[in-house]
Amino acid sequence: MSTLTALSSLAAETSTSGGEAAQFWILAPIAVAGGLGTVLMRRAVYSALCLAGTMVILALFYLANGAYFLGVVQIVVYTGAVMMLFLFVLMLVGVSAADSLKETLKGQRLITAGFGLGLGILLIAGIGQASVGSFTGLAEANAQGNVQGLASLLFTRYMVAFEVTGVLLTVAAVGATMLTHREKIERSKSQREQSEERVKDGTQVPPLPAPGVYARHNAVDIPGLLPDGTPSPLTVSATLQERGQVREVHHEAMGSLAALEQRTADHQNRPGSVSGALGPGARPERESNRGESGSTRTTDATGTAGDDGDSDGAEEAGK
Amino acid sequence: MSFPLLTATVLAPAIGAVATAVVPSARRTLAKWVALAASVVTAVLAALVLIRFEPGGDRYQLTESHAWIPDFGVSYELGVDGIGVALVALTAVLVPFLIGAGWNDADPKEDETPAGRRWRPTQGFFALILMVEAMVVMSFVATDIFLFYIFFEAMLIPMYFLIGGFGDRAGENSESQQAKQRSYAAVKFLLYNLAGGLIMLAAIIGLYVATSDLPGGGTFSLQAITEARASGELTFAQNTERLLFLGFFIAFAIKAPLWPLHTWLPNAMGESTAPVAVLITAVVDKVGTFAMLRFCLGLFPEASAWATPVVIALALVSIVYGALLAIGQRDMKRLIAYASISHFGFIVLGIFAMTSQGQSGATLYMVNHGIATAALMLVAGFLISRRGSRLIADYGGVQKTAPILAGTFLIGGLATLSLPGTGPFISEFLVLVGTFTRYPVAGIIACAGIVLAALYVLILYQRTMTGPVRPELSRMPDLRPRELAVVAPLIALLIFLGVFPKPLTDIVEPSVQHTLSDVGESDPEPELEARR
Amino acid sequence: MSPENYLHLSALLFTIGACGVLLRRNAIVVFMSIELMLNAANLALVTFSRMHGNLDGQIMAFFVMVVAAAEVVVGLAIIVMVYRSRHSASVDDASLMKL
Amino acid sequence: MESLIGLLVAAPLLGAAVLLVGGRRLDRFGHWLATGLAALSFTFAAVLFFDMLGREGADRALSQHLYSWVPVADFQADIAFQLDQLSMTFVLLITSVGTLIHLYSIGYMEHDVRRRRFFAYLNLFLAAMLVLVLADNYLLLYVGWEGVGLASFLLIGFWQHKPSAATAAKKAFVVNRVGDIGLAIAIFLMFSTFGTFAFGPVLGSAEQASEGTLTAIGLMLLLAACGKSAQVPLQSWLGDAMEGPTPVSALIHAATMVTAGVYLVVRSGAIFDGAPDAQTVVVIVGAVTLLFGAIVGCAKDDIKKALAGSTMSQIGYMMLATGLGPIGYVFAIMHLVTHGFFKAGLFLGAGSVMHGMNDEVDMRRYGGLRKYMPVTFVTFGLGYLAIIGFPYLSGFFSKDEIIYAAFAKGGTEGWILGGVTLLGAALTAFYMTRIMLLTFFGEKRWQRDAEGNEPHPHESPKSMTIPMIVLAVGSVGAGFFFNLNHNFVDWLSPVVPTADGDSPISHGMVSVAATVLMLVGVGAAWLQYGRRPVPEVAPTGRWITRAARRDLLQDDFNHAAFVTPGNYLTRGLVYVDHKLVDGVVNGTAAMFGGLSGRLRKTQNGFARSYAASMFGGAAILIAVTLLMRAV
Repeated sequence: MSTLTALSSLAAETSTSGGEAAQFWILAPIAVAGGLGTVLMRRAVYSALCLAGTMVILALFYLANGAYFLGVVQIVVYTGAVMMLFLFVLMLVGVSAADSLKETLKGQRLITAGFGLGLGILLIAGIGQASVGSFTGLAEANAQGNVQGLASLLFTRYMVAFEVTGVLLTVAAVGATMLTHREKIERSKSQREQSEERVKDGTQVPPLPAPGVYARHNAVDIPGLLPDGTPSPLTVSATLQERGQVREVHHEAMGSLAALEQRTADHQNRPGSVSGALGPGARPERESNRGESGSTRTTDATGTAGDDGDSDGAEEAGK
Repeated sequence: MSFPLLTATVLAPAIGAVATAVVPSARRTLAKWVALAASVVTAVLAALVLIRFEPGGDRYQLTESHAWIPDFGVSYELGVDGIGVALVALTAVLVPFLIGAGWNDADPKEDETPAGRRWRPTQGFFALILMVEAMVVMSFVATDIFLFYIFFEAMLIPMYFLIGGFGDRAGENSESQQAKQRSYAAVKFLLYNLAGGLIMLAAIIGLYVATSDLPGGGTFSLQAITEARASGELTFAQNTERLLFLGFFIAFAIKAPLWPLHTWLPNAMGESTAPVAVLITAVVDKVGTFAMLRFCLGLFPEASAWATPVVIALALVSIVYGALLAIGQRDMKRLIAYASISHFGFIVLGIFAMTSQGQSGATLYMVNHGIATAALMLVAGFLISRRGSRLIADYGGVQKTAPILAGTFLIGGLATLSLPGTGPFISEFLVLVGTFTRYPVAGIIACAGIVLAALYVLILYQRTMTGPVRPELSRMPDLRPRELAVVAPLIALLIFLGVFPKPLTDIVEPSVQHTLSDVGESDPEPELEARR
Repeated sequence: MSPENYLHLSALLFTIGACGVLLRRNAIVVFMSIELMLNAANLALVTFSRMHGNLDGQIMAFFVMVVAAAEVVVGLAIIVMVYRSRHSASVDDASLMKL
Repeated sequence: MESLIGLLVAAPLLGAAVLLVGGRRLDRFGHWLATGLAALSFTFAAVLFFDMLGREGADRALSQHLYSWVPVADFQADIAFQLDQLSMTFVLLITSVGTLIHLYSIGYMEHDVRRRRFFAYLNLFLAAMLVLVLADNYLLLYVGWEGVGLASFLLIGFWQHKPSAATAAKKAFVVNRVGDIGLAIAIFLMFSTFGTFAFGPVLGSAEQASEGTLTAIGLMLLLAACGKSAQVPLQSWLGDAMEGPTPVSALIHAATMVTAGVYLVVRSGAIFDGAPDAQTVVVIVGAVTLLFGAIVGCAKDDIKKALAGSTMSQIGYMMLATGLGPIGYVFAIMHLVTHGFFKAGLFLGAGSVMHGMNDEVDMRRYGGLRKYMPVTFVTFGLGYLAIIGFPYLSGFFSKDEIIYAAFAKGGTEGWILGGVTLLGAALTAFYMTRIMLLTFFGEKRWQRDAEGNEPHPHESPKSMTIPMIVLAVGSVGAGFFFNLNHNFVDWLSPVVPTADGDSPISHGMVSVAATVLMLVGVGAAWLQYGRRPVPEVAPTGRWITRAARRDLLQDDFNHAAFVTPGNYLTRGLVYVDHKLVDGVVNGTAAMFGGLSGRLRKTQNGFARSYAASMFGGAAILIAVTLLMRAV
């Protein structure tokens, strides 16, 4: 608030103070930088943020020029609403990876540079040529407050235009909804139909495999491994992959797993199969064990069926 | 206000065209009869015009005048002088025969798939022909320059479709290739004439501006302008007049193909069916020469006098050049086209000789050339439709298998080389005499055309009709009754005009005198009187 | 401190925005550039209003904002729709104006 | 009485029309109809003739004005006939010979399926020829002039399936057209000089015109005459014209049409009298053609071509005579008439021979025919004697008069012309004797032709022999009758200016000289062809013979001079028209096409490039406004 009053005092008197000049010379370069950023940033999100910055600075300039209402509106509507809208749309469209700055149209950049330079020079020249006097100031215009001044103009002289803009806004809102609204043409498929479809075109019949094999922590971002140990992209959500935030299983992790396997193998003093094959790889051996024990069981027919524990115990005793 | 005869003469074919167009597509024959009836009615009306016209009377007769766009001085003004009457009669007489000759030309071909078939070809063909007739007649009777211009240009549209849409069945090369050539010819025709028309439009606007300081404001009325010029209350600056003249003349020189603006004619006539080719050269092109006589001379006398040497030179070139190229042709329709170019050279020569013989001869020439070319081209068309080829080399000995066809062909050819006893002889002789009395050298050069004409006609006849019979032609049918009914009257007309042209000359000559008085020229005295 | 500075600034921003429109393929960024241009214009308007000492310029700027808002809404809607149909927000993909 | 003149023309014209339009149903009796109409027109002529004899020399001329034909301002052409003694002479010749040849053709064309057409054409020719000689103005004469050209075209090419015939017909017509241009230009000159082209006024006021004009008119008329009468340099068509049926050769290319040129010059005598230079040219042309034709006649083996050469040279005599002016006119006409008789007779004889020899024309295949066809032999022989100027036969009188007149020209040219004419007489005797010997004497030389059937020479039917006999009588008696107390001269003198020049040598000497030279010629021919047998194939003679066989290279000259260059010219022009004149047009079209194609590329459909152009436009607008304010 204090700044506002300060600024208003700046704008009120006709002769401009050094303070305003200082403010201008500090903020203007930033604004320009923001503009450039808007144009040049490779990621849309960044340029959106740059734009927001520029807008805020412009808002400050409005205030400095005695347009308090506009300054506020600038911040609230533009920076607040419009830019947010931009960001939302960006999310909707997918915060895709930065679009390349490689020019596809032949000579487009040259033309742009030429015209841009030309226009800039022309505008500057025009302004220079137009004998711009000094400020007359808004002292009496803002006599009973800027907002009141605007309002009295808006609701008297610019009434019709105001109404029309109102209509325009309404229409725009309706139009936007109409545009973005998607009519459902056919009824959505039932789960059964979807599954049947999947079977028909033979893609991924069972549900997708879960991520996070051998996870040490919440591991949505670690792909599950295939039998041969290669990570499967199916297991991680597309968005993460889009963002490039997928963590892949490191070699040391693999190594440690192998070591673990080895240790369990030693513990059961069996030739541990040290291979990339993990849990699944071990299973057949167990099967064979079972087989042996089965055979032993067939050898001594004396044992009554059903008490495994005994047989185990017998093996223990056999050792 | 008496019965508007001229308007009726224009409306009859126009209404006929609409009637023909709306005949249901299944009833092709009905459409043909409707078209024929309409053209006959037109001919009757034209005959009435011919009767009601008093040769000795006013310059423009049967006049009608209604305000149309008063703000621009445009009005609906009709009227005929002797020249107009002659040409209206020619048009109205020819078209029924053309329809009769083209009776089966527009029937959908049997081999054509329903998909590839055009929509109601027959109705379209005859309706278009009638439209052309209406527009041509209008441009002959319009005495308001703007009115004339509109129809002069509008003519192109139906002609374009007639040329591009209805080739003849003669296929020495494939169907698609033919279609390509056809569309090429049609587009060429259109662009050429359109270019001329646009130049003329500019000249017309210029004329309006130039006449704007008349008491009544600017006007397009031919009579008003000529009278104003005669009374001296309207004078053009020299350069203005010359530019306007050029604007008009170039358009007409394209229409009545004058060397070097002629190259559209051989394509157009070669690719289109025989009746359409006749329509082009015998009817539509006459508008060009007619307009030279009526507008160029009537509106811009001094400029015409100024341009005469060049125009005569061009006419001479056309005569000799056209004839030589006709000799060099391998395609009989193109040959006839180049022959027409040579004849148009004669017509222009007669017009710009500025003598009563020359201009009367030119007018007669328009009529006679129309009939003669019609006879020759239609018979050639019948021949082509039998053999299916336009190449002269594909024929030979027809005279033995189809004597009547050969005979009519020969008579048409003899008329084309203007043999005494046929109409063209008188017109050509008048043109030459008229030219000679004023420009002896030009007259003598033009005589070369006589010999060359004999060459191209007789070479054509010899190569196609005489010699041993080619096996493909051994059982070619002779002229059918319909075809004979089309050709015989034309031949009779040719011979009648050659033996007793007085009625025609009596109608034409007074108007020619008017034109000459516009230009301020008079026939040169014979040497002896001059000496006395 | 004279109005020129503000005007020069707005000119500069305007030009930058224009170049952005021409350079960027991403429709959204193009839109942002347009916004930038509008804002530059607004700055000029406001400056003028102070220059002449009446509020009409500000009114004008106000209207510009409103219209810009409307335009953004519709525009973004369109972008979203295009993206749905052709899975890209690139301006160049929609080169359908060619016959 | 006048009205008969029109009927004179109308009768054959009607016949032609009926026969052409009537169609096949007239095939049976068409030829009789035609012959009857020809005879009818002959009777009209006879009636008119005796009526004319009934009146005094001055007012014998009749005239009939039918209707005004082409009236345009001063240009007043009427369909009007005038019948004076000159016309009468021709009318009688035409109708009589014409009728006889109609009769002859009935037999000659018996086996031709298209006989009806043939007679239609013959009638057409008669009508046209009568118009030619009866016209009272040059334009109407021009009509007849081209009319006979047309008839000759149709009749030469009557056997159209023979390419040679078709070509010959075309050639005849085109060459004649070249001559016709002369007549046309002459008419133009008359119109621009006298303001009219009727015989009366033009010839009446001829002397008022400047000599230059008259010379021009005269030369143009001569050109026309050369074309029609096959005089050098337009003579090339006559030889080929023999492709036509023989009666045609007899009627058109011997008796009547080819002599039209002589008629034209005599008729226009008043003009030539005012233009001595033109007369000199006429004489030269006549003399050259005289020798030219004679030489060609000596070398040809085709009997009809030999006779054609003879015709040329005889007409050369007439031309020469007309060129001599009043002293020659009458005798030119006289020779024309007598020549009409005996040459027609000779041709009919030749036709009869061919008829008997299945259309063999090579005289080296004849020989000894006098036994087989006696009537033909006798009539042909009489004609032969007449043409070589055997004393007291037709040729004797008419030719000697011309020779005398040639000497009477006086001065060196008198001697030169006299010499030429005498030489011509000798040559005539030579080639005619040659024909006679080759055809009727010696032993038979014909053998089987390609089909292997040997010709059986036989006498022709009555319908053919009777005309021959009549003509033979004419060729024997005509000259004598004409010369009888100057019948012919007195007859023509009212309309044709006459004068008897004084020659360095008398009539008698001329006759003796002529007779002696004639005998020399006969003897030479006998030594060549009578004594020793004639070789089957012609020996390659000396260069002159070889040249003469090829018509003294006239065709080669025409080809080299006109035909070949003409072909190249037309071909070149076709190329030019397609590549140059049309090329410019198509080039323009292509240019616009390419341009638009290039412009089209800028419309790449990318919104950004459109935006760029908008942007540029805005910048330019600002620039312009600033500049506006600056200045």
